[in-house]
Amino acid sequence: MFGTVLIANRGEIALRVVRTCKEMGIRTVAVYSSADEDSPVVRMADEAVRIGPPPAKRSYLYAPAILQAARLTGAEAIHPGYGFVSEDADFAEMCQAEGLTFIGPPPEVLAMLGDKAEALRVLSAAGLPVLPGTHRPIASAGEAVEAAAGIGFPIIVKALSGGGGRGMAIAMRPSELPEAYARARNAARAVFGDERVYLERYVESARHVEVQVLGGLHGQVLHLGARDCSVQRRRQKLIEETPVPGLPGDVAARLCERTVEAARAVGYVGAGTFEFLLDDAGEFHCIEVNCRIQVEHPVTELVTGVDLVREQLNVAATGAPGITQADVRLSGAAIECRINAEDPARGFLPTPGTVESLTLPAGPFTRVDDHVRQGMRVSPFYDPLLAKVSVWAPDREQALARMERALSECVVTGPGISTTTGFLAGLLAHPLFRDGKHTTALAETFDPA
Amino acid sequence: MFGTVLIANRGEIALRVVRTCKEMGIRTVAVYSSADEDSPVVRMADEAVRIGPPPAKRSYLYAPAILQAARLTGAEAIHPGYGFVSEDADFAEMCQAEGLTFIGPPPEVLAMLGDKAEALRVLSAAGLPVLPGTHRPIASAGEAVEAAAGIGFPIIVKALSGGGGRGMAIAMRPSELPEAYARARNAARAVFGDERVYLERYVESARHVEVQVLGGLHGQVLHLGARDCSVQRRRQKLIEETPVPGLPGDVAARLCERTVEAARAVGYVGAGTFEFLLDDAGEFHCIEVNCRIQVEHPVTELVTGVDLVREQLNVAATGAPGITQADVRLSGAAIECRINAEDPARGFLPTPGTVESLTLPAGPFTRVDDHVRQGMRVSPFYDPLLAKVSVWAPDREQALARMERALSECVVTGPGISTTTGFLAGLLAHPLFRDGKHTTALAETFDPA
Amino acid sequence: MAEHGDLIEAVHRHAVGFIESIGGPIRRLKVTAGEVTLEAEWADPAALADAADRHAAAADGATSNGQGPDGVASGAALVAATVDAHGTRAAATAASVTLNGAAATLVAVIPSPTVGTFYRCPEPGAEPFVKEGDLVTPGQQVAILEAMKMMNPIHALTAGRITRILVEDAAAVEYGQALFALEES
Amino acid sequence: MAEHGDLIEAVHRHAVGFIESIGGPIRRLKVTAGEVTLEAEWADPAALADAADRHAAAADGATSNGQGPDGVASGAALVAATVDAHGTRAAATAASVTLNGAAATLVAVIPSPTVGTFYRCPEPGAEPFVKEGDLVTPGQQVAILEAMKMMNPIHALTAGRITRILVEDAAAVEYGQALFALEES
Repeated sequence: MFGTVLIANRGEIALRVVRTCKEMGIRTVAVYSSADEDSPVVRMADEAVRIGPPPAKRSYLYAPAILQAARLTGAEAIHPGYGFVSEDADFAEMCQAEGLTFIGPPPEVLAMLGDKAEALRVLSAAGLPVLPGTHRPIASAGEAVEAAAGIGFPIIVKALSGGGGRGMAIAMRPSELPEAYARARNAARAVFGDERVYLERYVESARHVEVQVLGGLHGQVLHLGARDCSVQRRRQKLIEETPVPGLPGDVAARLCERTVEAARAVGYVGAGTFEFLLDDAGEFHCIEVNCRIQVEHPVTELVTGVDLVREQLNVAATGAPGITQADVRLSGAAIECRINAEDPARGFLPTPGTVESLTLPAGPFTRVDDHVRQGMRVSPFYDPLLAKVSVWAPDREQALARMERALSECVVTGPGISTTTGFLAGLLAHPLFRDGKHTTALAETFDPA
Repeated sequence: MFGTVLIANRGEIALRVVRTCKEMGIRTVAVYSSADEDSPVVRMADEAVRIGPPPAKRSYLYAPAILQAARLTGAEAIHPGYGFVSEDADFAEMCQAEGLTFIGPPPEVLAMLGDKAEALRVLSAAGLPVLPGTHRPIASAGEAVEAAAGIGFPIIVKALSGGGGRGMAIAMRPSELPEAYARARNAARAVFGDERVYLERYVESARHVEVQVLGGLHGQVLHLGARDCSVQRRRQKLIEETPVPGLPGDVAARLCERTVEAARAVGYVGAGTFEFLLDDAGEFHCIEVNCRIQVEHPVTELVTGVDLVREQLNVAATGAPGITQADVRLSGAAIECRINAEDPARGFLPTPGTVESLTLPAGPFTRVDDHVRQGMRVSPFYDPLLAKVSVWAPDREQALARMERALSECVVTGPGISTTTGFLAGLLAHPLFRDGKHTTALAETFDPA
Repeated sequence: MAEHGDLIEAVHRHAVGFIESIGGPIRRLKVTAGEVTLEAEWADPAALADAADRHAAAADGATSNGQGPDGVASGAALVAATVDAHGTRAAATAASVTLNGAAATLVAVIPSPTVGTFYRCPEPGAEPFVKEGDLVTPGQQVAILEAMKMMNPIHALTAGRITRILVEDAAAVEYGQALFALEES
Repeated sequence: MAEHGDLIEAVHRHAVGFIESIGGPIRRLKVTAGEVTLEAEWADPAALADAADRHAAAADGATSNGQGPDGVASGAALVAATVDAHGTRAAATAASVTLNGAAATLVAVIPSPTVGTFYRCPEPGAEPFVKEGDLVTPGQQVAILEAMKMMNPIHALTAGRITRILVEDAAAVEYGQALFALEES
């Protein structure tokens, strides 16, 4: 196992990784921007290096400073968490060049699955169902209109280097396509510096289902069950749970097995998530692969008892997971809620500020992934995630009741700070959600007031 | 199920019970003394009634005020938590007389098992091994000396109404017996207002092992595995874990089954704990039964997934547990540490005071049972328990590493406040404890410095 | 002081209101009408313990001379009530009211000795023990508290004028809850 | 000011020491020698953002006239360094030192533009770029920072006298870490 691991991230996931490293006796190095001076991870890590100013492009995305910090602290491996450099094939390659282990899939795999269109070609070839689409960049509005014929409307225009739901535009009918094409292209250029876009059938009403996999260097791939993340706003997940409500066990099992085969076929290594749309007809369509630990990994940990970060480290250090498929027994139900510093009443405007009083839930079968402390400033520079609250119970109904109880304990106050806690409680109480009949449309349109 | 439950307790266990009641949709009534005005349970409960001044005898032990509060708030049942009135047969009877459900065993059972000597006779008759002893009160030093012959030294003189390790004295050899007899008798009179004492063989070096049972009204009794609570100071448990380290699975299983039979034989109802000494020869000796929820119940919840407070409520409301023995699957290992406001450097002197900064652990497989808040006063009137930290892991070694990590996150500061966190961390690192070869002597003699 | 009557009443109302509005172990409250100033002094938590107990004892076994069984003077019992008010919304305290030069007056409350039901009258339909404005003497019965089917008399601990009855007849009250506000004479 | 030399040096030491000892976004520090007073003013977190960025930009592309690529004057860059010092143990700030009537002097620091290794000399064995007591001009090279095998020159952003070299030769430094303390002239 590694002697020293550098965590190239911030917030709750940096703390999450440090926790498991400590438990494994691994020395940790935290890197931080000057906006995160007072983050607990700076004190909890064995060493901390300030790598840049608040803007991520000059700190958490600035590879030279991260790698230099690794060199100066004698780190042997870098855990990228999620976001930032976590799926950056170039960064993974720079790590290799520096003789550092990048804790994630190899650069080739990141590059292949990072190109959304190529990824779909590969996944389809690997036997996973994908939505009809061009799966290659479209050079002009005219070409788009031609291609559309073979796809059928509605159509979504997506950025090739896209992700997080940005750089997308929807055309409900042919007449809207040219404008949607232009819009997506501009967004793609602006957001990803890569204006290439492709076309895909747009599924209006669907569930978001994903399969957690774990792969070793030698084709050992196993799954840890499926999650439902259908409660989303602007493609940002708000509530995640496992098992997938209403999905028969055998259907879920088949989905997981097919995903494992595909993951093996594409040479997937490390922890990853294969995302699917489950449409009204009950059909699954693979839409992308997240080549990293997911924000929502705790629900999987709660029903399996597997520490996914520990397994990431096992794979990175030894080439093999510390567990086999036989060790993975799914038990009970788990739900996670993301507590964000956002004001639902003002279009989920982030509400940075200093936390005056902070109470997070505790008690039976309740897990909190935190990083904010009383008196700490919630920075305006990064995502507004204050904490993740997860609960386990023998069944979904008890888990929902438990989460309601847990949310009722959350108190985060400070000048200007609002949180999504009330909004989440409202969603939990929504009949569609309680019945597990909700789609990705629920949170978009939900108004607690 | 009950509509309204009154919690006749304070601190972490009151909050613990409120949490499960909320999850079950039960309205809660908290009662509190004027020293506990700012306890979170006062706000979290649906209703709160101040029942008396700080001294417990005038509030948490003052039955008339508790029962009057129940009447005024329309409570149907009273959950007594642990300590205070939880094992008081008279209180249970007063509840009955008031038409209230006492959440615990019936008064007869409480009376029978509350008389330590009678309890041993009954348990022995029920087929459990007990230590040689008089199992009846001894009226004089002379009688003690006579009886000693049939028991063998060392001998411990115990208060009939004893508990919590008070009202006891040890005689290593015959010459010490008369003085030990007198000492125990005086202590018993002072502490329990009942000077009756009995003799029992004293086991110097032993493990403390206990079995968690759950009984229904109609002889349905099941067990939830065994716990090891050998890390004690002055018979106060500091660290508890399950499974019992080093105890072969089949031996543990047999112990649990014999305990279930005995519990059925004595008509045990509700959640209870049968305590045993495991001597160097590998023999078990039942020493007493705790007729209530235990402080250390979370470790059992972590390995079984069973909410024990929920089951207490099920039994009290319906006469039957919500689960059967077949539902109880033990998985992994769990450890609990009690964080006390005590100063190990000054003989574990309680250190009341106002909490200025408070950080409790969080993260993967980490459970906290809390009740203290930043800015809250830790009262000098009650036990100094600040929080319980519990962790789960697939095996004991990982659980120990996880607990070490969790303890390293604890920060409780304030003028005059010390905690046992460092002492606990020292114990966790002790070779005897790591090897699971420790006895109740470990913490008594341990000096972290 | 007669011409100050209204002002006093107003100040009392504000004092009680203020005490009701704050938590925290307030010990002494100063309201100056002239240059509207309001000073609050908080209790020493250490003092809380025995004081509370003394008061409880005193309040329980309250005898006609307003002495607790342990012989604590009513004044002490009052202080106890005061200090014991730690953190309560409607609990006992004392306020020294200075009205441009008028003599300071002590405002006290009679707290409930335990959890129960508060009755103003000896029996249904009868005259209440006391009305607002009445003068009471130490040990005089001012109400009944029913707890566990027993009728417990509530006595005034000090001499003074009842300025406010803080609880509705037949209402449930908790330990330490202020029942009457009175202006000590 | 000559006769005040020692005192100034002492005050500088205390100022830097104080800044090192506290966290928090300190913005301005006042130490008065006479009636020992020490005032600290904290930074406005809002200002932090762009200022920090401006400074970073300026520090990175630091040119011989001490201007950032976006044309930020060295003064601005210094303020940026100051504000960006938010929460750091050894970071930039300014202290106005009043010695019974002597003119105020501004103390600045030269921060590290990124993570790397600090070298005082052009090459091993050579003379250091600057020594304590040296006068420096804006844009003058004062050190080398090695990062990712590249040698980056560190320039003075303002004119002044080097009062303290805060980092050992060949030591690892982090972003924003104070390398030199200087007294602006």
